Amino acid sequence: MSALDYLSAALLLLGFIFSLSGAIGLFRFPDFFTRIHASSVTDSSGAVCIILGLALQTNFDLVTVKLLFILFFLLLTGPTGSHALAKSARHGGLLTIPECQEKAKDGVS
Amino acid sequence: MDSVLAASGLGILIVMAIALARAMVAPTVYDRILGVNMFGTKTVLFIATIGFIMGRPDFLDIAIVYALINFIGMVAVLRFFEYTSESN
Amino acid sequence: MSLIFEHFNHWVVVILMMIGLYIVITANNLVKKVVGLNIFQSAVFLMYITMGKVVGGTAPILAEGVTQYSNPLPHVLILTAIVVGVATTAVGLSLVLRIKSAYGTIEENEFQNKEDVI
Amino acid sequence: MNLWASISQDQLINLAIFIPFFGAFLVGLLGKYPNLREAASIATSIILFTVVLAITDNTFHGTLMNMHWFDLFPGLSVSFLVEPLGVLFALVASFLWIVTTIYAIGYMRGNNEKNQTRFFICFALAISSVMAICFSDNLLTLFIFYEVLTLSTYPLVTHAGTKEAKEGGRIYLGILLSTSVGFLLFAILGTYAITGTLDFKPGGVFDESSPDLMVGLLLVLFCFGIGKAALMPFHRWLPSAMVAPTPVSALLHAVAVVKAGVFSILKVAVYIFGLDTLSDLATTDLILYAASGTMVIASIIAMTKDNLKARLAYSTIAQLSYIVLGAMLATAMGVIGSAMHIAAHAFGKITLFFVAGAIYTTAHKKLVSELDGIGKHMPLTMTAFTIGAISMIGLPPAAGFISKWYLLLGSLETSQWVAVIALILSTLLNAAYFIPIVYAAYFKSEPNDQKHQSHGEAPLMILIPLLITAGMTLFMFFNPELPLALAKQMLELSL
Amino acid sequence: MFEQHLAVLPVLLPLIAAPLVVLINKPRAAWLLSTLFVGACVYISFGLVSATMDGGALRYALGGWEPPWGIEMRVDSANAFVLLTVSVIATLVLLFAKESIASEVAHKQLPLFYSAYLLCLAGLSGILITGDAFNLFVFLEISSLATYTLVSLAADRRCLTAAFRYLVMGTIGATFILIGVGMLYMKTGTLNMLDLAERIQAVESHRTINTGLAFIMVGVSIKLALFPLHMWLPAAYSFAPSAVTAFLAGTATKVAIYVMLRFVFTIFGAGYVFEQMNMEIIVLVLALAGIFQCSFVATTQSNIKTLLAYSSVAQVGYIILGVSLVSLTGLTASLLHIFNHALMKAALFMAVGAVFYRMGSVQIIAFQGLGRRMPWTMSAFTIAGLSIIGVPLTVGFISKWYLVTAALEQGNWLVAFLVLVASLFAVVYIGKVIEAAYFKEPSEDADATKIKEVPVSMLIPMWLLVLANIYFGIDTSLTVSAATAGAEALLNGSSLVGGVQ
Amino acid sequence: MTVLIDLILLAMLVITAFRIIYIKDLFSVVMLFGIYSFLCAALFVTLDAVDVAFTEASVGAGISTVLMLSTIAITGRKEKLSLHSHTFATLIVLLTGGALIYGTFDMPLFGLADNPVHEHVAPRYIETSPTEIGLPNMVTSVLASYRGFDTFGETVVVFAAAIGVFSLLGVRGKPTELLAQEQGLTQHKVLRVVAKISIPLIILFALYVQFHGDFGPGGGFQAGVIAAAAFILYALTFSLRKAVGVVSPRFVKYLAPVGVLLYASVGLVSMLNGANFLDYNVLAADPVDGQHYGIIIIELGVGITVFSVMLGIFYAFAGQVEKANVQ
Amino acid sequence: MYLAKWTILLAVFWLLLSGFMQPLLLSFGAISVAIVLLVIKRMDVIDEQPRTIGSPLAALIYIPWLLYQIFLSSIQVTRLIWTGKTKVSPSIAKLPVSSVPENKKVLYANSITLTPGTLSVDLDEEEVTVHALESSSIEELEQGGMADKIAKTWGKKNG
Repeated sequence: MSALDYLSAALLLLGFIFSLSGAIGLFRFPDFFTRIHASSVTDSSGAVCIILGLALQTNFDLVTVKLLFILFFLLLTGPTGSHALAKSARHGGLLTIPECQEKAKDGVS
Repeated sequence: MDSVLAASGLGILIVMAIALARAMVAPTVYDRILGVNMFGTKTVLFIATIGFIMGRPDFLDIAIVYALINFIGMVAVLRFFEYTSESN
Repeated sequence: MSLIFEHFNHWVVVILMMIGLYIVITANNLVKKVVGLNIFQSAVFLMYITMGKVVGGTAPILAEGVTQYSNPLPHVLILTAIVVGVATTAVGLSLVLRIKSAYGTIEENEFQNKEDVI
Repeated sequence: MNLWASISQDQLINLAIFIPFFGAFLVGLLGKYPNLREAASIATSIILFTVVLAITDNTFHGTLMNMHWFDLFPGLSVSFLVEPLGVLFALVASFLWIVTTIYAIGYMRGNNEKNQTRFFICFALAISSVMAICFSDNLLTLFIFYEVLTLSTYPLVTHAGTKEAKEGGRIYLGILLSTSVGFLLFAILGTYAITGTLDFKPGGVFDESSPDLMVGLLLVLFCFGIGKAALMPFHRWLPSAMVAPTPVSALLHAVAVVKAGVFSILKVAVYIFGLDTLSDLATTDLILYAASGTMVIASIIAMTKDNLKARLAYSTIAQLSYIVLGAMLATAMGVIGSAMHIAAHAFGKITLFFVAGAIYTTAHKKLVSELDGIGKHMPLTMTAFTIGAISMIGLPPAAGFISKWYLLLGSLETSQWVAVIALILSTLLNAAYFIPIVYAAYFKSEPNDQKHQSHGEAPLMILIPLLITAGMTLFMFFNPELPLALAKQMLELSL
Repeated sequence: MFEQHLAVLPVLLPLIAAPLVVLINKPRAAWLLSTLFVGACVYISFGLVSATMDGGALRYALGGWEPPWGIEMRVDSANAFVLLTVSVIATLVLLFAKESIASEVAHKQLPLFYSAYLLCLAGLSGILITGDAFNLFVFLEISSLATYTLVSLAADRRCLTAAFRYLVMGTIGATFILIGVGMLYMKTGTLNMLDLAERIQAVESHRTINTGLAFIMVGVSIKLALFPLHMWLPAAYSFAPSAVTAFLAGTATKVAIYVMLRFVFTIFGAGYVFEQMNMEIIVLVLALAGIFQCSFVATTQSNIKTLLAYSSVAQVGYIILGVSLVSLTGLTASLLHIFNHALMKAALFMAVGAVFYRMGSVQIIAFQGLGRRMPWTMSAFTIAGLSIIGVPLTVGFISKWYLVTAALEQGNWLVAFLVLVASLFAVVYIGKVIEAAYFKEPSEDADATKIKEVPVSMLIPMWLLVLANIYFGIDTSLTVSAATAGAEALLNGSSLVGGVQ
Repeated sequence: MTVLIDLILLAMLVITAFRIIYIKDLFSVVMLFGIYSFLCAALFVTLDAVDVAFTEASVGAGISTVLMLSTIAITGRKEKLSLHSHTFATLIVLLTGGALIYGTFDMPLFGLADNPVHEHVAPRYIETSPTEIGLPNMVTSVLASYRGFDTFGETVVVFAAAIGVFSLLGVRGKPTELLAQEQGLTQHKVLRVVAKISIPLIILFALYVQFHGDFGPGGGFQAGVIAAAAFILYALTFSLRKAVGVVSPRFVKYLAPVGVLLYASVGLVSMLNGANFLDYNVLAADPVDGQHYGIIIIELGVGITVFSVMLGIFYAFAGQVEKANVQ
Repeated sequence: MYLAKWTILLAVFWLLLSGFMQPLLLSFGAISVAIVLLVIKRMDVIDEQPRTIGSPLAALIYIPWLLYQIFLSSIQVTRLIWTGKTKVSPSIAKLPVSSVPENKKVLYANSITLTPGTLSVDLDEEEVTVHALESSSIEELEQGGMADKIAKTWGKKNG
């Protein structure tokens, strides 16, 4: 294993940790909007780490380019998707926690 | 190094499984979509990794397709979800 | 024990076929029936692809230093079969849409009742 | 007859079949002009009769005419061969067609029936198929035209179009088709499977190698399969068909349908089984008993019927069984009696039906109980009726006596006591249901409430035919040579 | 040049015509083009029948790759015969469809209709002549997809549910066939039918092959509407446009039966299927049960198309019965009945279509009094109906004769008897219609002035079929010899080896 | 290790399928079906079937899912309670399953190189196709040349589906007939910008797949689907009205048969040159060149047909959705 | 200019994907690029989307910074995930986007999503709605660090 390999392994591990955290976050966070944070943010960083990790395994040729293109595309679409989903959810009537609390207060008063 | 790649492949699989679980059991539909989306992204990574595990990394085109389709699927879900309501 | 591993793929295929068939038969909703059909079909795809695999082989695209390739023929067959599947799905779903506009429902028992009325 | 001499003899068969066929065509074309249409009908029937006479002449001179149409299956053809029994039937049928046509014209016009064109077309088609049946050379041909006959007479039975008529038509078609397809065709195929041939062969086609059990079974299938012979329990169609107009009844009972049935049985008995095989079979007796039973039971039922046509219909069922019985006796006497009876019964029964139709047309009466004193108004008609009744009972001086005589002789010869008893019993029963009608017609006084007003005899078109047939009944008693000669010629062939 | 490609043209012509029709997009021109191409198919089929009559087979390697590496088309006397049936019926129905379909399908959709029709025909021809087990599946799907489309084009909304059910059943059937073919491939490593036949002998008793056989049989049975799997057929036939029903009734199930014959006799071998697996008993019982049950149900129907559809299922039973007898005569009877039943059923459905054209209904009440108003149509119905019953001098009698003879040959008197008895049901259900047509007065609400005979362009194909019913009922030499040759080809496989391109 | 991955994927597949039985919310069913397709595709990759995975991902998870989604947008989300006899279904399913399990016992073991499948026909493809046809991708060689007729049939199947959908739903879509105002997703500014950037890249990628099917996974079919997916994305984010303005349904309708005819014409040309249908050897002086030209053209035919049919089908479905929405 | 940029981008993309330098494939590439350009042109006529792809040089500066932000954000979220939900105090706020160039609003919104603890849930002409895991993140945003960065990188209010 060369130094690049070690670096690559580290990146892969990190990517795995981020990804796993995101997935766990899907279950652990209290409401939809917080869960979207978990998913979106860790998804992106997981993708970055893993793809960079893989890129280090290549001979730095077309394969690397393709990997980077995947990364580019994921970074482009990931947040876009999350944003669109959040927007839809808001339009669909889903409330965030602060809004819920306010509403509850309104109901009381 | 092969074992590292394989391990990370397995790791991604585990994440996929968790996302799958979210997609199957979710409090709201949006959570479900979230799970599906995450599953899709992870599959892209998984496919990319598999190419390296099997020693044929020139199949990354498939991963690209996955990413494209995952995005379009996500958009389609949101688009058509507007029209459907629970009561319908 | 080795038998189980050697046939594991086949058995999963069988289970998937059973699930698909079960959905097709029991589903009352036509869209779900179509989903069931798709699951059923893709199980068959899996069966073909499984038989084409050679352990230790690799995808049948020429590469230097590779001697053992998996069998390309099942892949070709299944490519065709997938296309057939999506064609069937498209026609089936457009039928579903027409049924919805003609009957107002796509639940099998409901439009069956309406058919009796005529 | 010289006219036909110029034509190849074999072509006569085609002529006999196609003349009525084209007659039907002509009738259809002339449908809009009733007079022309009926002239065509009569002309066709007369031409046909002369053709049949020519065939008869040839047959007496020992010429075997045959005609091959086409191979339906490899080795199985639709083909024709003239043999004496067929000639006899053809003669009777073609002669009676003339008479019936004349009668039908009178009857149909007298009763203002609808769809007369269809009627005459189907009538002609039926005759055409009867001719084909007469001359058929093998079972396949026979079966084909047997079915054609059924189908072409179905519209006649249903002619009236009423609910009752349709019901009758359904039963008619139902029983005839189901027996023919279920049993007859099965028997034919069975025969083919066993012997490999379907040709009518003097002396029969079965030999020692044929399994007795199967052959016996086949006999049963044939006899019941030929539903037109109205062997009980497949007789229901005959009374049901009574809803049809009288000329149709005449056609069914005398000219074509039932005769085609018994003719077929006779032909199968003589040319498929052969008298020798037949006498060895266990099932022959079975059929004999069935025929005997049918004779007696049908006669008893006839007694209970007040509707004149229904009574005649049951009488027909009984009389048909005479012929079947004769065939099942499997002796020369029996077969001659049967052949003779085909002719005798034809003339006798057609007279009776004509009379029933005449009464209906003139006096609008259908029931036996209404006929009191009618003899005074329609003396000629009732005389004809009496002659017909005598023939049915089997008394001299009517043709029925001769055939019954042969049958009785045949039964005695083979010591078939059941048959003897049945013959005697049915004779008595026949007398018991015909004599009272004659008696009432002449000697009872008319009921006061409904006098037969001013009506006299039926129109000439109706009267003349029935007088002719009555005359023929008497004539045949005194001159039975022709039918007897034909019957004997047939036996000589097969021995 | 032309002879060289004879074996592939019956598929190619409609396949090329179908996209052309869409491009043209003018109903009349589309019809003309379709008719020309389909007519050419008839011509070619005649050529194929005469070329294979002597027992040889035409082989055509697509792409020039010799089998088993490439796909081959193979025409022997068995499939040439069925092919002829299919193309003749297709042509006649197309003639009939010009008026009939124009009244049932929206004007704008007519080119699409003709295209689907051509695709269906191409699929059916492809199934018939291909020599490759997987290629068969592809063409099966082409024809199925086109059929679903055709069925769903009618105006009655029930055609949609019928088409959907058909789609579900058809897809399951096709997938079952795919599973079966997969299992065969798994054990032999080849897809070419002849090659399969050869290599399957070595692995004959393996459980995988048994299962493959079972799945193929069930799949094909769905497609050909064998008794307990027939439920899709009556609905599909009842609600499809008239011309479509006439076409399908004449061809689709026939082709499926051919597929069964091909698999049983050519690939698996009769010995394996019938002696080792004893399939014939199952098939025999199912065929008989189907004949009786469906004939009976037919008698209770008041919708004449449904009635005839059930009758079709029963007739399929007769054909399968012939197969289950496993003899030359039995197979001949089956092949004969494939042809004969196509003639009569197509004629019947055309007549019903003609009635629908005028009356807008196919309920029995619409038929009342039609004998006088539409004499040509109703007499065509009558004659074709007599043929279904099996009256002599029609083709129905011929096939029944052979079927019963085959049963008797085997000493199977009971079966022979049952076959004959079952045909009595036909008397009932056909008689019902004829009685209504000729002996009942028209129903009150029918507008008598509007009801007249249909256009000649509809009568001509109908009567051509009716005359064929009579002609082939009298002169059987052509059909019987062709069917016998086909049966021989299936049974002894002599045509399987050798042959020229 | 790959075996383990294989097992996990299979297990996930079964669980997903199993879950679909019990979910009554069709929206979720369809999403799970999308996942199912993704899993299948992933499995295909591990089983070396890269071309198939390519197709399954774009078709199963892409087109099929989109079509299903648009269907339930009209027909409603909830599956009502089923009244069917489950015992009957269970019986049939168990019977089928039993038969299949019985069949598996004599099946060749998984993945052995000396299984019959790999011994008879396949070796020729693997050993001689690179020299005979001259392409590294054996799947493309077999698909387009050895079994070119199958692929022709496949193209026709796609075309047949188009005929079916067009005649059932109509080729709707003069822009005037469609919804005038934009709503829903079309207001998502972010989405529109991102889509607008990615669509050209997606189309170019599709064309790349079209022309590089000979060398790597992909080919006409996949390319057609991906290109159609790009326009579908446009329609989803910018409204159907605008998409129809870019590529009109009439154009699509006439393009579909052109692809089929293009394919057929290659065969006809080889017939004119005296060879059998689809024999590419005669298309050029050198057989290998001939093969290459033939394959490129037929792949193009496939691509054109698939692209236009998939887009046409989507137009038909989306048009229905708009129609339902207007009412 | 705009289409020329696209042409170059597409051509580069093709070459990177393909990697083959044979004349046949290159000509295919040319055809493909032409087709795509045609499509872009047609689409631009139909929709009135701002037509820009920006300068690649600026992106090179921006992307590493963005990656760094993503990294920070991930650490934060990961920490929150593993330490439990009690610490989560989600809040929502609307931020003005007037300071951001018109054609970079989308970039801004996406960057917000990618950066620590915040998520853009809505974007219109005037303002962006931001949802945050911790209210402190919002305050950070309000100070306008990111908006400035974008403005600085690409220059103000021009494309």
